Amino acid sequence: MLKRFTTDFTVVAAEMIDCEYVLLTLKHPEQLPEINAGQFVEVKLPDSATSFLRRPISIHDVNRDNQTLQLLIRVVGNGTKLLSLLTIGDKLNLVYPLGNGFSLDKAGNRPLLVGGGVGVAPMLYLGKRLVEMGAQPEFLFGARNKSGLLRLAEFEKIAKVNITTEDGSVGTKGFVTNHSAIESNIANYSSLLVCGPMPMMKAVAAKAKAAGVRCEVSLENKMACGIGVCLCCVTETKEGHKCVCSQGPVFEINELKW
Amino acid sequence: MLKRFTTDFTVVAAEMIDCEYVLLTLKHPEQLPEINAGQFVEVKLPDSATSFLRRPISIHDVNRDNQTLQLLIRVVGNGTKLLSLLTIGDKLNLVYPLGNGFSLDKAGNRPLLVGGGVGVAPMLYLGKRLVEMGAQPEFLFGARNKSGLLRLAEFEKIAKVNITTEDGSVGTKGFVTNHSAIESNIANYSSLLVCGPMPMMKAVAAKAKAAGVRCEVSLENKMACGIGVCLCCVTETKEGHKCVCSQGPVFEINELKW
Amino acid sequence: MVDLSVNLNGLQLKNPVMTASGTFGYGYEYDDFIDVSSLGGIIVKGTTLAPREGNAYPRLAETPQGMINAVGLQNKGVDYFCKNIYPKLTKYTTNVLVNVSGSTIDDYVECASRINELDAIPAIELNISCPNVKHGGMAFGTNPVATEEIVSAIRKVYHKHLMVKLTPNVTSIVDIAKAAEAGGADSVSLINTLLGMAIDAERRRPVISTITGGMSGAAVKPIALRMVWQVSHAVKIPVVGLGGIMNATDAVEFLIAGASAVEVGTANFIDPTITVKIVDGIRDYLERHNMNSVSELIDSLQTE
Amino acid sequence: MVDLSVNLNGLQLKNPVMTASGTFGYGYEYDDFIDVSSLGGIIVKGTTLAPREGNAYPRLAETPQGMINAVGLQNKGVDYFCKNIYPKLTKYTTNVLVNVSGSTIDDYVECASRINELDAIPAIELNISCPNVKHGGMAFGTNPVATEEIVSAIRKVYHKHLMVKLTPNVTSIVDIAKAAEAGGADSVSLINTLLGMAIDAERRRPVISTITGGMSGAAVKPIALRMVWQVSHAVKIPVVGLGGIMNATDAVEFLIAGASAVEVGTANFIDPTITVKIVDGIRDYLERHNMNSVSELIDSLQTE
Repeated sequence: MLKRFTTDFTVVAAEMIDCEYVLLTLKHPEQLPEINAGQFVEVKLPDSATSFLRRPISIHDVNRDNQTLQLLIRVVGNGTKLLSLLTIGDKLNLVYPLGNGFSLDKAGNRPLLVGGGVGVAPMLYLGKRLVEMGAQPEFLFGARNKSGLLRLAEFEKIAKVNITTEDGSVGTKGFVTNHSAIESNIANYSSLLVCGPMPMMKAVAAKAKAAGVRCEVSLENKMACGIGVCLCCVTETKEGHKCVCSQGPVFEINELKW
Repeated sequence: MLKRFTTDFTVVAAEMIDCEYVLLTLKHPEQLPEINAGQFVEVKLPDSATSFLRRPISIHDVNRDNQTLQLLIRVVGNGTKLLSLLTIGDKLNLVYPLGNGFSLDKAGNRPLLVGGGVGVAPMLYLGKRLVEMGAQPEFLFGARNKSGLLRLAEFEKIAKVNITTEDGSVGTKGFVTNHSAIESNIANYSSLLVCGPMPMMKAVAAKAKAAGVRCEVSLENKMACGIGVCLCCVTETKEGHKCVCSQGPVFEINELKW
Repeated sequence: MVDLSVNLNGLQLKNPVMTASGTFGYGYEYDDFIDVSSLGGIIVKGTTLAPREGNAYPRLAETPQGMINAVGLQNKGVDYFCKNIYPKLTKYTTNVLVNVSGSTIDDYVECASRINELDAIPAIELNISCPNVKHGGMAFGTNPVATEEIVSAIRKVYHKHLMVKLTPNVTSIVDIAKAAEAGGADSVSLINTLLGMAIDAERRRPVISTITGGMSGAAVKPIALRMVWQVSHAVKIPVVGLGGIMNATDAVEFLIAGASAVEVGTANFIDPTITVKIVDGIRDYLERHNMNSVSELIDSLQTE
Repeated sequence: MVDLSVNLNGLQLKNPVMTASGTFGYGYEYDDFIDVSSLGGIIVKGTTLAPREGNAYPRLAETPQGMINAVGLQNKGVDYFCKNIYPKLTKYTTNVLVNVSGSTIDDYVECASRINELDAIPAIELNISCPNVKHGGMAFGTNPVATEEIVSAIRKVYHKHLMVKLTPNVTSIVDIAKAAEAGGADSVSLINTLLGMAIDAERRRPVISTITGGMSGAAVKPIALRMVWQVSHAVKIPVVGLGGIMNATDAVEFLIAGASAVEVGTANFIDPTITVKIVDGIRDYLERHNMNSVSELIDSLQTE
């Protein structure tokens, strides 16, 4: 497991997207430590009466030259609301990098990176790492509608992006499982690396199982510590309860009771 | 008793003084209601994990033409620290005007307004009101040193300001009770209106009693509601416990068990 | 238009929002801020047979999202209340309840029977849970036998709605609630304050004169909610929930947990208009969830 | 140089700061962040005779300045602990205590006697206060007779320092503490979590799978402080204080109230380095107040 740190980062960019998401760019005071794709951070929230615990946020991108990492956050509650109010120059304390991330070594030569909604967040750094390793990844993103497709330009710089939207405003109409990439060509992929809403991940996992394609999913359970001590974020596995924070968030689907 | 309100004011000026005090100028959305000199406000603090209750702050000045009132605050704890971080444009909810204030009708023609430290705060609006009524007030302010003398220029526009400092850097060396105004000329004043640290107020009250001069003091007890319902801010009077918030903060010294 | 009214075992409330004793004075302190009569009811401050000066200052400590108080039932006594305060309360067109407290059963009984004579007071809240008095108060409320004994004694002399206010400082609040029910209570209200303490570390002294005091505010809500859920499923009489209700969502949670009505306490100190906002917020919730009446919300917790 | 060491009835601590069971894993989870051996001691997570899967997800609710958990003693059992975890703990040059829990007295006794054989474990914390298990746990800790019975039973088989962890969900924690003392406890630690509940108002469902759970965090500090003050003045054995300690000032308050040492729990989730900051903060306090040793601070509350 990679060494973890607790560090005060500085907000160097904070961009609201569609009033529903915020993209934070955070600068490390020195060199960034090693970070795996699919790992997450625990963010210390700004002082507030209504928020007490840290918030787990997956790592969207890492830029070693600028000593920055990016977080793509959906504003859903008190905590994420506070994060959306951060401005350039603010300090933000992170405990990171947490969890195990995706298994790059097992992803194979042609992995399909499947993201739903804000679940696309970890796919940017993941895609870059896979390309660095010489793989030819492809993206498959699902969203409610056009405006739910996040950071498309960035993703397209890395690899082909397949799209489905529930209202059909872009790409294939329906869910990611309705896309030909999964419906007909799933066997052409070396593995599926998935992050998104639970029903979507379960549907993709079922298709992967049926096709005998390796599949990893990134879970998002409510957690306190982020380092495997509070045991609040457990998920049921064939070996009993496991912590999503320290033994996940990424699990190979055959570990799970799906 | 004057009608009380709960209103969102807007910060139109926030000036730090000596890193220890903050002067807030707050604008009312419409016309200010009637406010008595010596009354206070209960300030709703900005959202914070460490502060729960409102903070009682005496009214420093009132400007009806600008629809503004001013608060002169000493930064001592979490709550006042949060107030010192307010910036122009911020909203601040006040419950006001609270308490009974000084008895202008009983102050007489030549009242001495005695303030210690940040206790000078209510004296500005009080001095202005007395002058409007045709009285010739005089100020007597005590501080640890020169920099502890607050808003001097403003006070000097209204009336003569007598000064004592503990280190002798300005005015008479010592406490306000060492100043000739009290030591020798106390009988020349029609009344003493006092606000400051408890030992200082008690010392002044003793002199006033001895000289048979009417004396009112403004108390500052820890309180929650500010409107006389929580009964936390009581002080002992000859008629039993009274609420500093609703039956004070100003008391004629013979009411008190001093 | 949704129906906010609640029938609290015979006591008719126009809506489920009342005010907690000791946080709302006698109501008229809030006339400048809200229409007091628009609330479901107000519970005026703790009244005892004899006048009480209460505890020495300081009586207050701020805590993380809460506060500790040690007022100690300061009040001018029931005679003064009947003569000088009661006449000012008859103007209100909502339920005005009196919180009755004391040190001995005889005190309680005498005080309650005096209130019984006041036509415009439809109910009392029997306070056997005050943590800030040396004698009586919480002593009755921490023992089921003593609870049933004092409630029965009051029941004999008090013939209107008898609400009993319970302390959370017990091993089983369900046992105390059942004892109150057995003693003849028409309803129970919970929770009173939790016994807490604050220390000034720099001075190494207690913050309040009595060393310990009663803790209230947002911090205690999870404990209050748990107790309301436990008690409302253990007794037949209605439960009035209180403890850390700061907004409409909190109030809705108590109703969902099984409370038939709520009391808003400490929140009045932070926003003197919060009670009417909570009434509006409950109405908004019912409309948003397509419910016709607050009764659909009460005890609606789904636990599979 | 101030002396931070504490002799806890024979158990020597280099400083009064320990970690609360269930919030610090087995210590090594924090090796990346702090020098675990620099603490006064660590109390590793609740261990039972047989492996336990714990409660279903979700197990967590955030509350005003606190949290509710319902883990339910998930652990791999004492055999696994002795074989696979204990060897990793011997590297620490500070006290490593094991929190022992169970459902029946026999379970507790068997588990404790197994821990008794581990040379590098100088003490156990007997957990008779877990609110999140159906059987045992809090059931023992809410009854003085049951408390003395189980402590005596453990005392017979456990020959090192026996610390008993008490629940705050009782009418008189002093009675429970005295029972633990009578049963042969060398020290008591308090408080465990307060039984609380959280509701998702929009879904009208409990937030956690077990409906109720254990509340901890800053919100509970005033209650914990009160109980530590009460118990430390009622028993002769030392008291270890915990409950909402978020910083050094909080820790100092517990020592002033009468605790001989403290445990830091939930705060570890918010700052994994908080324990060492608290040790430093206590040292700073002692120096600022011209105290030579922490013993001068313990039980130094001035109440006139």
